[in-house]
Amino acid sequence: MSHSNGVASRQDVLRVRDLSTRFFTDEGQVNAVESVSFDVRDGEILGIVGESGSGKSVTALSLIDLVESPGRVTSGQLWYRNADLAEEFSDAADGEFVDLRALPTRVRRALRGPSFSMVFQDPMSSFNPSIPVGEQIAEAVEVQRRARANPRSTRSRTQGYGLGRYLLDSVVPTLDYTDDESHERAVELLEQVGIPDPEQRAREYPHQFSGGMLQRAMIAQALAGEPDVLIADEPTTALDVTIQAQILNLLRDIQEERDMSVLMITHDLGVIARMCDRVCVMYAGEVVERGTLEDVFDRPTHPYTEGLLGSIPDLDDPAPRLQPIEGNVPSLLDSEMGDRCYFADRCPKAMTECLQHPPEYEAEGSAEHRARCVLADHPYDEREALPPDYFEAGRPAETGPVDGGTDDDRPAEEAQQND
Amino acid sequence: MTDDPLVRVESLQKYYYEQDTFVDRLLGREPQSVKAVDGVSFDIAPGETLGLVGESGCGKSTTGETLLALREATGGHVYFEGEDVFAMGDDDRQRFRRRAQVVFQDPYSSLDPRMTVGDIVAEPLQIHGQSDREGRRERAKELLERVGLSASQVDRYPSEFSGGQRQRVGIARALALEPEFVVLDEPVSALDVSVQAQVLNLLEDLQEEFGLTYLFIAHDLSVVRHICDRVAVMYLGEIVEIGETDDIFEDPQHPYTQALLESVPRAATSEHGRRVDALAGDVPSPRNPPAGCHFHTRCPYAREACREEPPAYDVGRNHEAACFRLDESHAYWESTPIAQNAADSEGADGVGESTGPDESPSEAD
Amino acid sequence: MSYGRFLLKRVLQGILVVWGVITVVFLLRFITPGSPVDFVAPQDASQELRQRIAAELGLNEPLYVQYVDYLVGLLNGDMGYSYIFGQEASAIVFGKLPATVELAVAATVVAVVLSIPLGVVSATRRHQPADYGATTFSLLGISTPNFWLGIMLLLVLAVQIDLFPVGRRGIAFSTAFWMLFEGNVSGMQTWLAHITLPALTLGTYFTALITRLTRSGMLDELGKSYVQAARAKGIPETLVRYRHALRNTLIPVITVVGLQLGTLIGGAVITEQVFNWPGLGQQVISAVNNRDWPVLQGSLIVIGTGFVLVNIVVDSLYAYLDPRVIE
Amino acid sequence: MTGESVDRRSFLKLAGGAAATAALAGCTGDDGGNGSGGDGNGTGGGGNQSTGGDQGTELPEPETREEYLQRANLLLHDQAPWIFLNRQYSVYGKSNRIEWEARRDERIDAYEIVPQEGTGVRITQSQMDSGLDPHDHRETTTDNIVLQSYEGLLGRDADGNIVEVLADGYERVEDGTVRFTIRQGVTFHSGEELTPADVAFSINRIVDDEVGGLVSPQSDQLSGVTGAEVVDGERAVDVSSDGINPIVFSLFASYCDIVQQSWIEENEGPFINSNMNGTGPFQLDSYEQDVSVSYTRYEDYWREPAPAETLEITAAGESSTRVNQLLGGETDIIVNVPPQDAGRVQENGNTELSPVPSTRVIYNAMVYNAEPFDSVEFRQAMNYAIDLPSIIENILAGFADPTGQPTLEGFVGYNSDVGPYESDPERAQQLVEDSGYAGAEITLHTPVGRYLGDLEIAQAVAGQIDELPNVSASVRQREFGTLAEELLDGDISTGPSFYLIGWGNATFDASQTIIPLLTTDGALTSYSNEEVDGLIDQAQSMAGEGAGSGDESGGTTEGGNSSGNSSN
Amino acid sequence: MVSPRTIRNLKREWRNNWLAKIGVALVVAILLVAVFAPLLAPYNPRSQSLEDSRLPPMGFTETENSTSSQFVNGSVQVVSERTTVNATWDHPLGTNQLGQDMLSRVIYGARTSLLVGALGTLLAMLIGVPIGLVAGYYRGRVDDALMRFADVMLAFPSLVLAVALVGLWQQAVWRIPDPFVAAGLAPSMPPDIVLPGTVIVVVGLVTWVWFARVARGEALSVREEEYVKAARSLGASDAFVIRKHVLPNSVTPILVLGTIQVAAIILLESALSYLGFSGTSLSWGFDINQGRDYLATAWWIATVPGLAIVLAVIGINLVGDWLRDALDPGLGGEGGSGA
Repeated sequence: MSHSNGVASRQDVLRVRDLSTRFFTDEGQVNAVESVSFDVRDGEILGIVGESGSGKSVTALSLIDLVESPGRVTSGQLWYRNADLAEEFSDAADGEFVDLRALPTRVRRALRGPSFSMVFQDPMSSFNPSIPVGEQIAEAVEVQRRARANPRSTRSRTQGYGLGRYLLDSVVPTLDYTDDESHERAVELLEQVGIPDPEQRAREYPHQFSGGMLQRAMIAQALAGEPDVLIADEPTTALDVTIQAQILNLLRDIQEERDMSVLMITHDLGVIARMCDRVCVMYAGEVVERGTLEDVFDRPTHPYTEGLLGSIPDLDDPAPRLQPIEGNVPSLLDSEMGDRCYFADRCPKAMTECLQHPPEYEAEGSAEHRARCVLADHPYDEREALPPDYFEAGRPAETGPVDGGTDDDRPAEEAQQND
Repeated sequence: MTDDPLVRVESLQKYYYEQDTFVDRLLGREPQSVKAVDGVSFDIAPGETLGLVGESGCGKSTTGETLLALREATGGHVYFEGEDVFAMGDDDRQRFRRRAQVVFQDPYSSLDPRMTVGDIVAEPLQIHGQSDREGRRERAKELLERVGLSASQVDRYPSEFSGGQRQRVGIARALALEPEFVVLDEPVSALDVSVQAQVLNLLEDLQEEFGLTYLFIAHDLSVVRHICDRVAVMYLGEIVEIGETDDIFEDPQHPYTQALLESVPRAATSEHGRRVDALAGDVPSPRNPPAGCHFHTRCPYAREACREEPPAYDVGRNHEAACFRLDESHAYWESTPIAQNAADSEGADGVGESTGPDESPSEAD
Repeated sequence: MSYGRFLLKRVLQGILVVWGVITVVFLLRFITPGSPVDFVAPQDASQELRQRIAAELGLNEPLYVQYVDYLVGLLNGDMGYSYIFGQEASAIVFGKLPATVELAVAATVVAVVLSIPLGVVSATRRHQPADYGATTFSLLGISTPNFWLGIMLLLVLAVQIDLFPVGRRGIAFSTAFWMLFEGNVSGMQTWLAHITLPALTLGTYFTALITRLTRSGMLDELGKSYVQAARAKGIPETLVRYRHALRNTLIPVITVVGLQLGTLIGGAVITEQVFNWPGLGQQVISAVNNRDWPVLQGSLIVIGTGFVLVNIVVDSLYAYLDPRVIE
Repeated sequence: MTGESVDRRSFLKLAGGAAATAALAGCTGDDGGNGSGGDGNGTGGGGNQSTGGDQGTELPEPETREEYLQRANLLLHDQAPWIFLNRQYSVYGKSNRIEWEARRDERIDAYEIVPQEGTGVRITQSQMDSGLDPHDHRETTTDNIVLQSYEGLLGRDADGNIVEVLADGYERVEDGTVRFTIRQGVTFHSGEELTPADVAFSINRIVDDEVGGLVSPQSDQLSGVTGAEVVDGERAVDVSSDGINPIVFSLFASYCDIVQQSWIEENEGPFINSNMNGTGPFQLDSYEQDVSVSYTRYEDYWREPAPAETLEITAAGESSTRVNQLLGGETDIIVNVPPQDAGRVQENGNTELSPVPSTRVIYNAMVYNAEPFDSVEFRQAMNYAIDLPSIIENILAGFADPTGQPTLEGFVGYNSDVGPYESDPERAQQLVEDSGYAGAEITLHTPVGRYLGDLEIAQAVAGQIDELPNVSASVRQREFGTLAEELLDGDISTGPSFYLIGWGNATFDASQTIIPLLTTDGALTSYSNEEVDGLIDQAQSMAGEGAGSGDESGGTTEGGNSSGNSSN
Repeated sequence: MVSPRTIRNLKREWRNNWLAKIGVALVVAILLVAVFAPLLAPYNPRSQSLEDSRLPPMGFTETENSTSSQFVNGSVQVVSERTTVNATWDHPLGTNQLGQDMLSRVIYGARTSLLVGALGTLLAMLIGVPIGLVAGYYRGRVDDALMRFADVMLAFPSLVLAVALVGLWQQAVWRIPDPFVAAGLAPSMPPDIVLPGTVIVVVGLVTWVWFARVARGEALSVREEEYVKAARSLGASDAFVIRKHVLPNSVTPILVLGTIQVAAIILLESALSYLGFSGTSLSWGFDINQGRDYLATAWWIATVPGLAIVLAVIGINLVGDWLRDALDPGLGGEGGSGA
């Protein structure tokens, strides 16, 4: 399979540059996403892989401006290819690309649906439990329909939805916001994602669906606006393997059919391997390594990537012993992140120079391959190695705040995902 | 492995009853049974690790808890060194409790947040009558050291530990009474990959050091492959296939096992673009499992015969699977295939409850 | 389970609870010092006469016979005879019921109309003046004894500035309503003038409570992933708030309100006392003071049954709003 | 009583055996008298009390019924079975829309009310009726509602004088029998004419448990009356009594409403309790139990129809509510204006105050056989401990008169030589020491809102007693209903031993206060003293001069005869 | 029992929430006032001085139409005079109709309110928590029966039931010697703390249901926690599990509810006192009841104790909010049975 050739020729649809997202919590500033850069291209599947707390979900939310207080995107640009917008907002434009962060919120929000849409990890909590599934999908269709009919007015999208209706609607579930046409479209979408008997299921409530079916419905909902980029945040994590296989098949089919771009976020290297053309590996809020699938899986440069691959038991080969990464996932608290390579404390190949924060180096492999590790630049030098107990010397071993796993200290990631 | 089994499970059954309140009775309603575990049998030899694998809701955790008598079985027997666990008196039951332990899945809920890890690890000693507080504390420190934590952390609270560390505490607690048999109920599924590997290694080391026997419950096939000697695959409360790990993984007999293995994405470039013939439909509800072979609604090979009677398997040391296709002379071969479409919608019918975690519904609402 | 079955089950449960209520009320008499005869017989009654009265009251029967008699009586709408008023207890109790219902409904209307918008505004304009205002109001509202509030309202609005009448019910709502049909609005005006202060007094605690619940519920809901998902699919914020979040906020609010109805009725007792409102609450107090057992028991049963009934309605509404409940 | 001297022997002879003990009791009173120094009384009572204290034997022997009653009052003053408090005033507030004079007996006769604007009259009481059956209650509040529609044989004018109502003549036929002639042309609201049979039925319904489907709580209001029957061939009814019954006309002037026999017999209790069919000036228009009663004028009334065309009676338990209703023009007459609001009513241009001394005495009963009240010294100490003038001035704003005996001024049997106890805390403290109950803790039970300033009075009393270093006192609020039940249940030991209560005596005769409250067998008694019992027995066996002040008719003369008979 | 995390949360919420500070300040102030009442009160709250009755609080001057009657020549005459009554520093909050010092009464009223609130809540907890824990832990039939009974209790509004019970039962009063008076520190103060026993018992009886419900809910969820399963797998008895795991882990919401309930019971007690069902006259509700008749002429008699109630209840509610926000037991305001 030599898909990497095809990939290289594709055009970027989204260029993320130096994106940083921070959470300002009571404990201090949490650097959930730090200077992340990557590109999403037309018709490809880009994977972002990382463990919990690595910042992958926050990255996704940052793209569609869904980071909530106390979090905020603090810097970086999101260049989105859209000729119309580039023309209208020439100040924020660079050729066909326009910097989403420089657009008015109103405009940016209007991109949700027709430009970007998202599939969340837990379908059960991502549907409103008290509204029928079909109605929720129809709602997504309706919003886009109204937006298309009158693209400049946000008000049109709430038309016919006056103050009195708010209260009434909160008590009486009404179909008034959406019309029949949207409903038909919703049923159609449900059918497209392989839900049997869609007419009937459209009238049912989320709790009457199984996880797999609901994830299909979520995908249908995400398709309502015919998005350019579909962001799938751990779309299969909550599902069983057999169902996961169904969903992955479905995603791939849909992607191919519509030639969409998909941003696939997962912690499962297997899913990445099966689905993605290119991969970003995240650790402690940073992209530590990125490149084509082959670059990352076959020629891992960063010791973290290496360790990750070594930690997974192989289904086809019962290796006698796993090679785990020692230590724990780090804290993302600004105050506790030194200006060093964040992986140095767990890295078997940590050297003195790792106490400086490394830049992204080009790594061997395809032209795309980058790694935020000095090893990409020059090989490991044992003489420079840090003493094994270097990071434990200062404080007692494995104390609470050091590891990112304690339940208070995971505000950023935990809010968005549970694995 | 020719010794007598340490644990022998015979036709274990665990049904839950729903709609079983006074008012329901008044309405003349039959309590609805949920067949979480529906006749499961297997042996575990001393020193071996038996993997119990299956998707959520298949009853694997319930099996684990029921065989430890944490839940009351509705049928069947469990013999521990030949002694019927369910028939034990209080003293015997207490002795059994010393020898059979469990490690749970969720590192957050398995440790009492209001106790120090020292107290948590020493709790088994307290329950089993060691009243000397200092002694318990010393033992707790030892155990913490043994599972890779520092003895100085004995007075910390679980919230100060990461998931992996908590799981180590849970393991230390299970080891406190020096058991022979440990049920590992998805011990690594809540952990990140890098930490998961650490814990798996620890479990292997401990088994070797203390000669432990494990029942390893998991949904992650690659972990099972890595750590287990033998594997039993469960589907809807029944075991569909059981055998040596290598046999199962290299030569799966049951269509369900085959599909399961087929579905798992491998972390290798060769996986890219691989198209999986995914099983159709969802797992039917255990409230109303399909007649005959429970799997027939999703089985690509299902025929009419599968609807009629449930296939059986032998419990032995060999590779066994509960499927008519293994019997070349079975009537199965003569009956008509079932169209998958039909099966698909049938499967979708009772999906209501199949998405929850492995926990089965409560005994009464 | 279907909605119908759910209702049936809920009603059956309700009947069980009402039966429990009746039993507790029945037993109340036996854990209270003093013989009912004392409250019926003339003071100089001879022992013989007292015996006769006891027999008439059925007090000489074994407990279970009295119990069964009482139950059978209730089924026939007979709550016993009030010797104090020389009336059937049921006539007295049901005669007083409309005034209390009127007051409770008016207070609930006040509470609902004021509290939900307040709570929503408070939650959506967090840390803005509107929020602080609503929060302060609701804190005061749940912390103020309503009888005192009533007295203060009377002092200011009825005594100092003569805006409202000082007490009594004025006119029954039903009468005012029929007058309206005859084109006479004065009845309605009278009714409104008389009920405003009591309804405000009684409604304040509830307004405050629901405001708090709505605010915190709304904040909760707005933090949930389905809200994020709704935003992600491009739904405008107003729709997200009202069509999605508010609806799910109200579901638990409804339950709590149902549970807190007891507080409302309890509040009605004392509000009636403050405003000289001739309802069940005043009746309970006077029945306690007069040891008018049939009326006391009847009132308690009617109040308890009313609570159960309203909760059945609330639960049905809940199940209608949130179909998960039925499962 | 002054000037006459009767020797001890004849006193003993008159009073019978009981007197011996009475003398002993007198001796006990002696000590108290000495301790008190003998000058603790108000208007002119000092000398007398000191005399009484020194020698009971020196007192002249009573000769008339009135003197016996006066003697009883003197004795009771000395024995202090109560803390003597005050005569209650009925303080009404009325709007200038109406013309009306308040009566002394707490009754509001709407017939006397003349509206100046409009035709309707509204009255607000403290509470509503307990059912409209005129024979099935005994509270003033219910009377005020029922008596707009029902009438008795005799009645009283505003000053308490007996007047004829449904009877147009009455006389004592013999010792135990009196005869009423029944007025002609009186019709019930049902339209049917009043007959003597109705009258006899009404009387029997009260006094006889078997008649009229009712055990009437009013039977003791007609105490002594045993039954009534129609006089053959005459429009008259004979009422027979047990014994001489000297105050029988007084009783009938205050009690016994006349109902229509057929109407009562044809209807059930609940109906009778929610409907009225009397002969009075107002007929029932609508009845909302415990809320309001509306009437319209009865046009066929046997006198002139009432000036007011409509009448509505409602109730408000809180006195401030009543005052505010009056001030807000929501009602025309209110009862029990509290002293603190008197100014508001008086100074408001549209309303005025209408106070009148009532027939009710407010007192604190001290149960004679309960510790520490079984000591005369202790009881007297309680009277000395309080500052009655201050209470009357500060709490009641002067809307009350102080008392020193059970009987109110102007009543038959009132002893004008006996005044109130004087405030003397030191003597009180000493008396408590003498009583041997130093350090006693006592609790005063009081109803709330029943009498003018009742709770405040009780609190003041308890507070002042509490100031004594050797007694501690507290107040316990009680609902009147329950308190009254405890007191009326005929068992002195079930109720509290120290309580505030008021007693209205509409008969203007001392016996109707002393008999129920202070004799051994009294319905509401807290006291037992053979001497008192003896004096009262004696009084009741004589026909006194005057049951009721200004009692003009048969009572006096007949009484004279029977007096002679009974002394035999 | 209290994990460092709990303390951390409390501290964090404390830092961010100035309302919590106000609440704690109020509660501490009221507690101090209640405890040291005999030392703080300027007068014996029961001692009367009829001459000084109805003095207004500082800052107010009352013009009074004092009307009295005089019996002259057998008829009653009403005499009116207009007097001005000035406040004095002797009675900063004025006096009531009996000339009792309002400040002293408010100070002593705090004792009654807090004691009834605390003891009533304690009793309700002692009844409700075990019932709730047992129901939640055992579930099934036991739960069914206990919760149906709780439903029955819930169907009676607590105030109505309390009125019925207090009204029907004998008023029992508990007297505790006041330690300050006993020690001779405040000789002129009332020698006993008077506790309305019946009221305390009754408020406990009518509010335990809330504790049962919360404890049950907690037990239901805690029993599903894996550490409970772990303890059972170790052979721990039910009693051990309930004592060592279920109770400690249910404590937080129970405490939060307890706090809120103290406020609710203070309101309930004041309502009962207002209705006249009180065992002691040193109670805020009692004073409001007294003041009711003086609204037009001496508004402070009802107003001052009412404000005291509002302040106390606000303080406790704020503390409750603080605890709930910090510990987040998810009560969402369900608890409480305010009057």
